[in-house]
Amino acid sequence: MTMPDEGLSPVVRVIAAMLFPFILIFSLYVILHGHLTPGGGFQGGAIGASAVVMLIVAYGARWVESKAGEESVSVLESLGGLMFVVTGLLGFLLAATFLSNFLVGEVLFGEIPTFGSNPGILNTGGTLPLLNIAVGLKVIGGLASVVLIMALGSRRDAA
Amino acid sequence: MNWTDPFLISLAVLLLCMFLALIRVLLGPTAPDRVVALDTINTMVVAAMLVFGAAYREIIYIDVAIVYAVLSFITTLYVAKYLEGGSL
Amino acid sequence: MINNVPFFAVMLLIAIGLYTILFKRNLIKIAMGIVIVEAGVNLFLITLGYREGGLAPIYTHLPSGVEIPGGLVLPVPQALTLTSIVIGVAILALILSFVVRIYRHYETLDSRNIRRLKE
Amino acid sequence: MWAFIGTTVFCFIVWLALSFNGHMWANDELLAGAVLSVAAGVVARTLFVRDFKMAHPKRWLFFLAYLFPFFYEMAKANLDVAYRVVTGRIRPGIVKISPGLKSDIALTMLANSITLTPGTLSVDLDEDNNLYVHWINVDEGALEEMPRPCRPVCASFSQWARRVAE
Amino acid sequence: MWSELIHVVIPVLLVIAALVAILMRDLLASAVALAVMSLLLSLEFYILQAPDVAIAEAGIGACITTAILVIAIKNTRRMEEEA
Amino acid sequence: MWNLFDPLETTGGFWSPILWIIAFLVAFLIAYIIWGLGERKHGGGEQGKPFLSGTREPAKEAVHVRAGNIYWGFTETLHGYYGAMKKIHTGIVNDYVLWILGMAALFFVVLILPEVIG
Amino acid sequence: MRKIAALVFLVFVAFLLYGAYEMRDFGRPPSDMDDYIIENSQNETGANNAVTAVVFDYRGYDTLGEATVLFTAVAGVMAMFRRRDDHA
Amino acid sequence: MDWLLTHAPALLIALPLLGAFLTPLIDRISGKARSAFVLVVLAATQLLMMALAWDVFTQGAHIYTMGAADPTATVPAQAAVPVRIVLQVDGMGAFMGLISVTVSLAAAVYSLAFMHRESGQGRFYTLLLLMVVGMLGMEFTGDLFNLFVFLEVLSIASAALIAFRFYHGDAVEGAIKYIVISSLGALMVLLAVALLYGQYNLLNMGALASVLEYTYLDKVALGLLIAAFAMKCGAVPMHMWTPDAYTVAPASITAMLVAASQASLYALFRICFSLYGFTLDLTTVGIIIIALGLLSMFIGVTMALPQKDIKRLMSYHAISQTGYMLLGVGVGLYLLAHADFDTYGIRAMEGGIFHIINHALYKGLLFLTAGAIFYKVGTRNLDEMGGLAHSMKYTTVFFIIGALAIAGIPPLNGFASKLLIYESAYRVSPILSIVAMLVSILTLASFVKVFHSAFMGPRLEGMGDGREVPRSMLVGMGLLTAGIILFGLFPDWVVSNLVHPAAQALADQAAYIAALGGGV
Amino acid sequence: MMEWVLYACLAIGLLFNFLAVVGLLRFPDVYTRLHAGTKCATFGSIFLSLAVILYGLWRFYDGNEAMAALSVHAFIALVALLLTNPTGAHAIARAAHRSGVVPLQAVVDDLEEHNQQSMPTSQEEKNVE
Repeated sequence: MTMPDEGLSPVVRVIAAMLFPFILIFSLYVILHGHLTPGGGFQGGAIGASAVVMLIVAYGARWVESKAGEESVSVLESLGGLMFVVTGLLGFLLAATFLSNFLVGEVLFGEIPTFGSNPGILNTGGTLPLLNIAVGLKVIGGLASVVLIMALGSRRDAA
Repeated sequence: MNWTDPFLISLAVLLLCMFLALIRVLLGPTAPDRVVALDTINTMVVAAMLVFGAAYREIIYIDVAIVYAVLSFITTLYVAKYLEGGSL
Repeated sequence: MINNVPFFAVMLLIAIGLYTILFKRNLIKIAMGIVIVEAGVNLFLITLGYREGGLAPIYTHLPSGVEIPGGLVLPVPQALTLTSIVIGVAILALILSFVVRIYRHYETLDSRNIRRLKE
Repeated sequence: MWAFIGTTVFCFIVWLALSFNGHMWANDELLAGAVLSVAAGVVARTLFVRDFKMAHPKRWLFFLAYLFPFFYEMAKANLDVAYRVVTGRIRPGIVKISPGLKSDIALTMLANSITLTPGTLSVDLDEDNNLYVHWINVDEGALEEMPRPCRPVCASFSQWARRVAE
Repeated sequence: MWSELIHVVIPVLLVIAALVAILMRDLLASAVALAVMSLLLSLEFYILQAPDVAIAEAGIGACITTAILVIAIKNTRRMEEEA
Repeated sequence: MWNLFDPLETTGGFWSPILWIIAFLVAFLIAYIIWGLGERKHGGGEQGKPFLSGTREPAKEAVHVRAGNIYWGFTETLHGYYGAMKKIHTGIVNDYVLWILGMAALFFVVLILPEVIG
Repeated sequence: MRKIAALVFLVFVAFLLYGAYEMRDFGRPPSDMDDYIIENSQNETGANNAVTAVVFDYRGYDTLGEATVLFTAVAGVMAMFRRRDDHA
Repeated sequence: MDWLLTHAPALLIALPLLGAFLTPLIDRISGKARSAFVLVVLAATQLLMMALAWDVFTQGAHIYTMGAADPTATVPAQAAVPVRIVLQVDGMGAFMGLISVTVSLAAAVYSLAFMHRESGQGRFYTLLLLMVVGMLGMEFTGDLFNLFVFLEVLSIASAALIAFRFYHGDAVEGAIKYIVISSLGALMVLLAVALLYGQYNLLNMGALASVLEYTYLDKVALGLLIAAFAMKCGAVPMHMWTPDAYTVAPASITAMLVAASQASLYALFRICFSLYGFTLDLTTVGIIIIALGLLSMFIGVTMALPQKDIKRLMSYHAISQTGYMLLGVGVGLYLLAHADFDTYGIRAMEGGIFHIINHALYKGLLFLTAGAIFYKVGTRNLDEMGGLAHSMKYTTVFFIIGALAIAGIPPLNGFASKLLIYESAYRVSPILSIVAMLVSILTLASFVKVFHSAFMGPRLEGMGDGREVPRSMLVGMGLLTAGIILFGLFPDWVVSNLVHPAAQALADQAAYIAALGGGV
Repeated sequence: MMEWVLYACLAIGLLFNFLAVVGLLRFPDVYTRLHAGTKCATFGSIFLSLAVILYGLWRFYDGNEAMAALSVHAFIALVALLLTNPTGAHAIARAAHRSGVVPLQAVVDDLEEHNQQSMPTSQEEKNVE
């Protein structure tokens, strides 16, 4: 019986392909709704990275690398980090101090919710959604590339 | 009628079930046995999270259950991949 | 006494992790010990923030009639724990990549045999 | 292109379900959902949509119709397993069945249905699309025939799978 | 009353899972037990009203920790050496 | 702020490197002068060469004292001390952890026990 | 050697366990700082989730450091498994 | 300028961090651009740090509240306690920051040539910048949990750099020992933070200091913190990781590791002086620290004597020099509540703190020269060396200066700080000074050994190509040598302008609490 | 009325979960445990989540509009569970068979025969460590 060296059975592959967009959109939901519901940049990032991790096991690390190499994934991470620091720097360029929440009361994400229980409006939270997205990108890139590198690394030296 | 208590009792029973499954993790002679127990515990944890969220009438808690339902399966896949052999 | 059961569990978890680091010779086991200690400390932080009968400090769809702030648990320990969880996975990844490297060079994972550097 | 649109629509529907809060969706929610669905669609398009057979609405109707016999079988079989758990009377074995399905999706559906109905568990499938099923209580009659019969293992699931996804 | 009971039971389960994790000589089994521990830890976070942390622990503890542990075990060896 | 050359006050006196350098230079000068007053012609000719008792001079590389041999006597004298030290420095990571935990436990004992007893 | 190790371990753990005994009651924390955050986070940061408000606003600097930790670890792992074909 | 200085504490961390995030991106374009970028970032950091330090030493401490409407508003309007993270740069913090940045700059310049044969340099410089971030973060923060976070940044970056040359198996061995030990230490710190937080619901160090009651749990936390930080700074008997890690790291990184371990030393002093301060049982803790110092000094130097590996020998010296700092500051702590503190307790602290900067300079220099030897010879084993003075003249001179400075030979900086320590420790107990002097003599002896076996003697076969090391390595070493000579020639200027404010900042707990917004 | 439906759902769910662990402990080998473990538990969890969904709908009907979201989210969790659980069980069964775990008390094993025809020595090789 010829067994593919990488990846798992077709059943798992089909299910993984079906779950992948679902996990992705769920992770984006968790990231973007970080200031309303449980979740945020880290959690959503970890979930999104898990989607990639699932592909690594279902289709093999080579396959994932051929779609998105570790270098390009780590660019995502650098961009996330830059976004965070730049948002922090904007904090004292536009307002008072580093990392201050300069968007509260502005147009984008600026509304202030009513005190106490409320259904949650997406357009609130000041810089928090931006930072959530930054950290989310960073964590997706970071964790996915860690697993990818560790899965690939073993073969790299053997060659 | 207050529905907190019935849900919490269900949770307690689920915890008992988890304890029994944990015994299988301890005993399981081979690795697949342990993974089966892990899967069972995982399913129960998802159920427990749903039940607990309902007990406290917190809608937003259910997200955690979704995360677990989706993600713990990846653990299973990794161990399965290891047992199957072949490179990752 | 019975009130402190979670604290005791935390300390026991930390003790189990330390036991692993102290007495197990396998490097991956040592890494697992660090994970367990990490889990214990995280749980400790969360138990510190729990307020009896409290709900999570999230206002979205909060059930009506919850007292603020008395009816909500403390948010700061949760934030600290988030940070510490991610730090834990970062350390674990680094340790495991070292372990893989060590195995290439030493063909063993026994810490008693990994001692080219001594004295 | 169509793959991208299909994935995006799927993502958008999931987003709407997730961000539903009892009222109508707010505009910003819809906008964010659209943008993020497009992003997810770009990333996942080649994986999610391989071919366009599943785009036909007839298949979805069949799928919905399939759920009822499936659930009935599942409940029935669960009681059976409950009986076996309590009494411990089992006669396990791995049998090979040839459902005659070709597409991956149909096979996946069949395999998962077999797995979900307790009493049977799909173990492996080979390149000729034969399923190997672990059966907790092997039927005497099934042992005799050499191309094993599908019927006792998976009821009428294979026909349903063919109708839905083949 | 029930919530107190739950607050007592889950920590005990957690400790048992950790003990199982360190007692195994098979590292793969240890990794599985560690995943169980992380699962229970997440449930405990959840019940201590910290869903944020529970999600993080779910994503990281259940998926990524086990994944990298399995990869590391695959690249090294599965059994612990004799004592 | 800019009084760069002030001496450094210590508890029992002061320390000024500039003064020290001046003193050092003066002493050096005196020594040099004394050296210059001496016999210039000494040391030349046959007397200046080393007496080798007939054997050939070994190559310079061979007589270079290697690092492992320096202070051999010192380590040999403190044999017991170095033996104990070698026993402590095992190079095993578990032992390193043990030392840390041991010191932490010791600190606990030292910090807490006096109050418990006293 | 193992006996000494066991003794040290037991002493250390004994102090920790006594610490757990000395700890204040479970579920009744002092809460000066946190009450301020719970009451004011919605007005100051506009976020419904106080935990996110703490993570990204009140203690955003920690989060920056923590993102840095992850970045560092990824850089470290990449350095560990880098290709070395251009090295003599 | 004023605006820049106000935001300098945050900028000083943001700048290298931004550099670290950008380095991998620039590295994809060109290697040269990346090196230039890293140097520019470090130089800018250095300039900013000097400006900030100038301001701190002349005007007083800086406070920076992260994310608040006003940088100096540590306590929000309606609250009773500080809520946000506060950065606090006082004399001690600025002093330590200067050391870290200077050593890092020298190490980066040195690395340009030293690492040019390696692959993955983009990662190397990223990690180097992250180490700078970690050190500065630890030194500036006024928040306990933040201290833990930056401790982890520092540990992880250091560990990755130690293992950077993973193709030598022992490099990874040193790194894994380091990371296991330091993550355990960090977890102990986190546990201590949690214990303190659980009791007082505070994380700000100043506010904590004002309400601390020194209960049982506080003592447990204190024990954990002292053990963890003393381990991280390499005090005997928790020093075993130090030689392992220092030996196998690339030389420039070893120089930075010295600065990194001093950041942990700083944290130890902060915990003892500023967080616990007068609530402590000062005698006991003072004696603990003095004992650690004595042990470190003695065991470090005696273990150094018989070593054959040049970097391992120097690492043991690093331990023994750490002992001097612990001794000096420990004497200060011992005398803190005493009437004699103002006469010689403060002098001892000045000696200890002055020794920190001296040690960073000359030990950094010595490690760099050891790296230069390794670069040329390809071995660290002293037995195989000899006659290097024939070919490497500048390196020899630098080595002599460094060795004389570490041994405390008069006109150089090591002598000044050691003199301060000897004299004031003598007042406490003559034994302390005697041991310190003995250690100094043994230090000289072991460096004579290194000098003799590596540089003296005839030209040996296979000892390099008979040429001096590349220029950028010389520049890196020269930078540190200049510092040594300057500090040696003008000790009083340094002590009265840099060291005394730093010591004062440590000793004055009330000012610290007031600055951080505690005790309201 | 509604209460009793919920009680029934909870009771069935808990019963099947309990049966699952009993089966997990009683059955002799991996495959039979998989039957009990993952799938009885899945069936039980379906009923438990059905209880939660019904509870949410009930509250929604009573006038608490937001509780509809509870139902929707619980439904998504249920679907995710139904997709992942059988797949995981399949993956584990396949891996167990490939790593050489023999089904105990088996009356027939077609897969083993198939493997032996195509690749006679594969099982021994795969079973190292």
